[in-house]
Amino acid sequence: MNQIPILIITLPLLLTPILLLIRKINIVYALTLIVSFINISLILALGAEVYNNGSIIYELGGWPAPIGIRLNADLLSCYFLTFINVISFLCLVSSKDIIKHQIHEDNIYLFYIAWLLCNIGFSGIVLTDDIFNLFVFLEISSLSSYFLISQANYKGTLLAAMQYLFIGSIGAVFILLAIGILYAHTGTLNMHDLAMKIGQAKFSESIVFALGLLLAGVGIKSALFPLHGWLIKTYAYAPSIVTTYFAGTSTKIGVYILLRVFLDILNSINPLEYYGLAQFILFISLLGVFLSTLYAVKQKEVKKMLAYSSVAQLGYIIIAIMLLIPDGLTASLIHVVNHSIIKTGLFLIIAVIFINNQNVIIEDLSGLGKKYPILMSCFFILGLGLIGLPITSGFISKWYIITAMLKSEYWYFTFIVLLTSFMTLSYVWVLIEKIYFATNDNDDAINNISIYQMFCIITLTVMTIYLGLETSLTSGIAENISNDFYGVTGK
Amino acid sequence: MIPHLSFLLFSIFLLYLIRNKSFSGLIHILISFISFLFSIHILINKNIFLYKEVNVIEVLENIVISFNLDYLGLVFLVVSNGLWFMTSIYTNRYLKLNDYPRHGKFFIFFLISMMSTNAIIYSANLFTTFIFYEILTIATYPLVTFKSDEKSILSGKKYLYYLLGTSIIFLLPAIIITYNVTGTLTYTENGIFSTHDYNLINLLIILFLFGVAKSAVMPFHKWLPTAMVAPTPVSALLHAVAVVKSGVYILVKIMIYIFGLNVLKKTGADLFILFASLTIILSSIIALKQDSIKLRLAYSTIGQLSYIILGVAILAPYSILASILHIIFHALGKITLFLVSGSIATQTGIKNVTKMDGLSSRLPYTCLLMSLGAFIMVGLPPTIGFISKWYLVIGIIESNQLYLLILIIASTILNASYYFPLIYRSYFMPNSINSEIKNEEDVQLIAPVIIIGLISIILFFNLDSIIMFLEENIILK
Amino acid sequence: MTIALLYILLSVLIVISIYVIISRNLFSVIISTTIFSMVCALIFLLLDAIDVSLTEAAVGAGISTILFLSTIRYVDIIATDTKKSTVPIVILFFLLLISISILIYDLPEPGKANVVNNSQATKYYINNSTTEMGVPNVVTSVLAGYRGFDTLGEVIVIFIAGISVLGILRNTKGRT
Amino acid sequence: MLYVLNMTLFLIGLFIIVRESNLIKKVIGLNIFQSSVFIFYILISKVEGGVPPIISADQSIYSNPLPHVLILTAIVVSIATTSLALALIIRIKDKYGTIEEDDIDLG
Amino acid sequence: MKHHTVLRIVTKLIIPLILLFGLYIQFHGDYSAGGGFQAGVIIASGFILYNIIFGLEVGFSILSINMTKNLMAIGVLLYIAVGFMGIIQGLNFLEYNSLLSSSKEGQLLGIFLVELGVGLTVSNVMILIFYSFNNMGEKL
Repeated sequence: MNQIPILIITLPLLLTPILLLIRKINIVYALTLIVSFINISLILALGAEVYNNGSIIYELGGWPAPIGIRLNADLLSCYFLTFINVISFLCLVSSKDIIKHQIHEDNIYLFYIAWLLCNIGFSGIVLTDDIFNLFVFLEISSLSSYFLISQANYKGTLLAAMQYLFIGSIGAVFILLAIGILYAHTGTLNMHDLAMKIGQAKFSESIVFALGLLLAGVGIKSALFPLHGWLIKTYAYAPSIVTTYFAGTSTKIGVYILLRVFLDILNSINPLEYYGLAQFILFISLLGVFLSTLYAVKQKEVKKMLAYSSVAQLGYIIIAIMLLIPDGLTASLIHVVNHSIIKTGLFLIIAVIFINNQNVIIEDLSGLGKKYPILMSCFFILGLGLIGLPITSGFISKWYIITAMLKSEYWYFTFIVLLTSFMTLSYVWVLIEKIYFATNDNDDAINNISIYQMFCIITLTVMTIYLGLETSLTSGIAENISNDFYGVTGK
Repeated sequence: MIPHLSFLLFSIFLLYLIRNKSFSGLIHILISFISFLFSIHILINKNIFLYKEVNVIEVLENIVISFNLDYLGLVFLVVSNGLWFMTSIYTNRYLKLNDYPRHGKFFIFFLISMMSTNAIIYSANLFTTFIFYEILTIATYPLVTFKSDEKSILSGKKYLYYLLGTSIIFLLPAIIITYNVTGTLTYTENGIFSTHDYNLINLLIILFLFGVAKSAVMPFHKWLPTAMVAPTPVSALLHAVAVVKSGVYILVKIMIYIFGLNVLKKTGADLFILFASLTIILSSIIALKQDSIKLRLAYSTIGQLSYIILGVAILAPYSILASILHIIFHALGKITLFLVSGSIATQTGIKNVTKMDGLSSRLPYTCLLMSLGAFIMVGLPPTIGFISKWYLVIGIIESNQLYLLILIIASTILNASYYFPLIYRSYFMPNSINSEIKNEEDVQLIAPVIIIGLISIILFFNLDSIIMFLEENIILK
Repeated sequence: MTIALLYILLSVLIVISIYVIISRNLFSVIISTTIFSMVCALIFLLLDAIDVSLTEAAVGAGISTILFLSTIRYVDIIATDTKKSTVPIVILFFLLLISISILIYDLPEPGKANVVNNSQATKYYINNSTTEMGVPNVVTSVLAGYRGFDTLGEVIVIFIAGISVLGILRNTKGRT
Repeated sequence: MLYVLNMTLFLIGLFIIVRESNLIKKVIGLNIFQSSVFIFYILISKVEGGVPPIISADQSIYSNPLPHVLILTAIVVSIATTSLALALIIRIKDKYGTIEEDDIDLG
Repeated sequence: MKHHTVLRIVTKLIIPLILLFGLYIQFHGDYSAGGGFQAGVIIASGFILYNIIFGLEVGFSILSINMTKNLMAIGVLLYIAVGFMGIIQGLNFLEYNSLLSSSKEGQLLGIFLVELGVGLTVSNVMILIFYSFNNMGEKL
């Protein structure tokens, strides 16, 4: 039996207690890197396998579906696994010099353990086929992320971690109760089984209640407007490398759960069409996109600006999903990856330059164009990607999103989306102008960017351009996935 | 075609490697000259090069970055590259005289913008055009903000917001709608639209007209005057030839090869005509009030561009011929005027019309050229400007939309009334600045302008060949 | 009988939680939480969940009380009243309660949830636990056997809790 | 009807988290919140006339063991969350000098 | 509280019983209520009681912080190792059948080991948390 799916979870898991026994920073760092690299190669192998021979089922303890827990690696899982782990690896590579400044040295090995566990949580969520197991992994990732966030030494850090803990736990409990109700109606926890039984079970109001709870919980996890408050604080006050990591991954996990639960498990009762739920969410997130872009334009702190832009971009993703057509799903999947790469790159650049700044205001960017020419050209390109100009991956996702919206004939909404992307231009350009034209009065010494960090940033930039020109990796797979979801026979 | 582009691409890196003040200008001249040779080469054996589509990369399903050259493109190609060569000589000298810093950077971005202009000319479908349209915008931004003082940064921002904003909000959806309706974006004879859905076509017309803001059709024209803070060569080549002309060029191609004349004939291109005529009149009226020479020229550019659009929108063979001719002629005339104004500013520091009194005594050749350019703009015989206007009138009569004649006449009068003050003051007004009568011309500055002027005069006297060429290759097709 | 007792106990829980709302003295709040846990344990016992009840007793009444008490050593014992306006929230929650009560009305009565309790998995566990595993306590066999992966996750969670508390509380004095 | 009481508990817990300013009381609210869900699970696991799911010869009807297992896991999660939250509270007191959320200003 | 004689005596009497009860819960979990988690908590609370009465220093002398870290790591390792045994023997993760000759024995052993790992981890984590809460990390 193919052991790869379980290895992806258990290999890092096996490492974590060993790291706790070792406690030597350098060894811990090296081992972490090695294992996450092995993980990436495993995931690529799995992806190739799944792409060619269809999804892989792995029964834990050899117990069949409803009795035991099993993993199910399908195309969607591999799609998310790949970019999440790649981003985690890149962040880990460039993390060493940064966290030396931001985290107490005795905590560094704990930090890496928690990082690994958080990533394990993500992988587990994506891979598992058991809805309660999904909750467990959700908690694993959440708890470790509370710890990761709390490790910075900024003014608002502890409060941010605390509030994230409360809101996150509320979301988790919502999901837990929803699972309970679904279980009460179907008597099973396995996703496939549930998907089948929920169709046979007679419609009842409590299922609607469960849907509401699920929506709230997932909305919290994926910072769905207006539940995005935690995201801003978290991104602003977490250790900058953690911000970089979460910007690419954590909210995307929320999106994954949304897709998995609403479009896959509950598909047979197509929940999003109760009382025009989809249109409602669409409208709300459109409002969210508009407002958060507005906030981003008004922001003076760079991290918060990027955080608000993340909320807006997630809004695009949700909008595209809620169109409930295959093109919309394709668009959202493409944008998930592209936005992760772009946003990670931007945050990473900020992180490596401002290693020990409390909060980075726009003025701090003055005159960086001369100090770090290469970094800043990367920043420029990624910024263009965020705006969505041609030959960057952002353009591709925008193309797909607008196509989908036009196909479902939301003319005015399309116009608003275009307007917001123009506003994106305006706030990105404020940064660009600062970088290239403003002269910095305080010429503090250039902190040397290590070759590894350089490598990571350049990799992300190159990815952005590559995915803007050669889209078979993103759109090709995304189209397959959405065709599977909507049962369209492959084109 | 591909060698040409790749040569330009390579030379960008070359320039990047040698950011040396002294001879980067010379290298730039050389590059432009070679590029000019390329275009001439393509012109000479056009049978080999034309209509050979080259696919570079397939980005989305049957959306390909691909290049392909047609006669219309060929004309514009030769014109822009030739003028680029001339301007590069001028530029090199100009930067030295006004001792701007960072020559290397300037030439790099200048080169990038010219490359993307060429790419726009070569591009075989709307998608490719769009990509290089955006690149052109971004590449010209550093040139507009080249002085990097408050004013230039502010106007640079305005420039960017206008061009990128319109392209994001109007052009992109227009392209996507086109793609969704027709399933292709390739420029094809007689257009790609089979539908005659009146609303759809008109919506698209509006979107394209506003989306291609580089063609400076009102109300999205304000970027052009603000872009005048850039050094004169930039205003001359980019904002009188390369950028704005590529905007117009794109619109023309959209009208002919995307909508197709037949579709437009059925649904009518009235919207084009409407906005174009409005722009013509309004811009001339605004130009009257401008005192700064460059601004006056800029507004005149806006008006002239709309002539070209109008010419095509009339949809009569001769009017289309007129607009193609006007692409060439206006380029020649306007670049002359800009370069002249630049050299005036350089040598005497005069930037305003009211200070031009008695300039002819100081800069005789310059003023001669200036009056030549003005004549072309107004369209008086014996200058080529007259020819294009002539054919435009023929086209109007031919498509009996006679009310447009009034427009033409009115605008001609307006043009005259804001161009003649330049000539009048410089020749017949007493010299306010009591400087001794002597010739302060700078040879390197004035030589390329003289050449351009000569070319325009020569052109006037053997037009037949060109018109024949255009007629048999474009109009009668 | 059981049902009636359940009603009483749940009402007791509600009373305790209302007391938690109004009381400002953290110590008494914490002690009342301990009682809360004990009552929960009792409910679980009534509903045949002996393992859960044992756990709730050990955790809720034991460890978490200890943790709370060791925490309030560091903080002021009296909680100041919140500045947030209460009435609108209360009204909102009443509306929520009403709507939820309407929604969940069709859930199966306790003891009659046949869909769940005759489900394939449950039957399998009860029939095969002894034969396959030789473990009479089905909860244990499911916990460590059939759904061992969940338990692994549970261990990881507690592991995270350990390292997190360690890392968060490490030399508090040093970092301000 | 039991479920209604249960949901009342649920909402009271939520209410405490939302409204309270004192962090420790928030944590206690969180505990109540979670406990209500635990009770829900156990409620649906009860089988009429059943006994605790420990197999013995003279018994045939057992309550459903699966929710018990799930709730064991959930209780572990809740205690983990609680301890983490309390640790954070100690640090917050140490850093901001108060554990009243309203009084903490990041100025 | 070192000077409360009564407390000391009673504690000395109680703690062995608590630990014994914990062990019973641990190892008798297969046949009656209880299992690794509950046992871990109970043992931990016994030890914590000891600490409360006799002071942390004594506690540290018995079970140092590093020791607790190691033990909790070992507990997790034990669990994962049992899981990997299945993979090594060509079966699935967490498959106990072939731990011993007969599959039933294997399952029993697997469950026993797993519960042991859980108990070890939980008890040590609880003790570690108690330590951390009560000496504000001077010695952590």
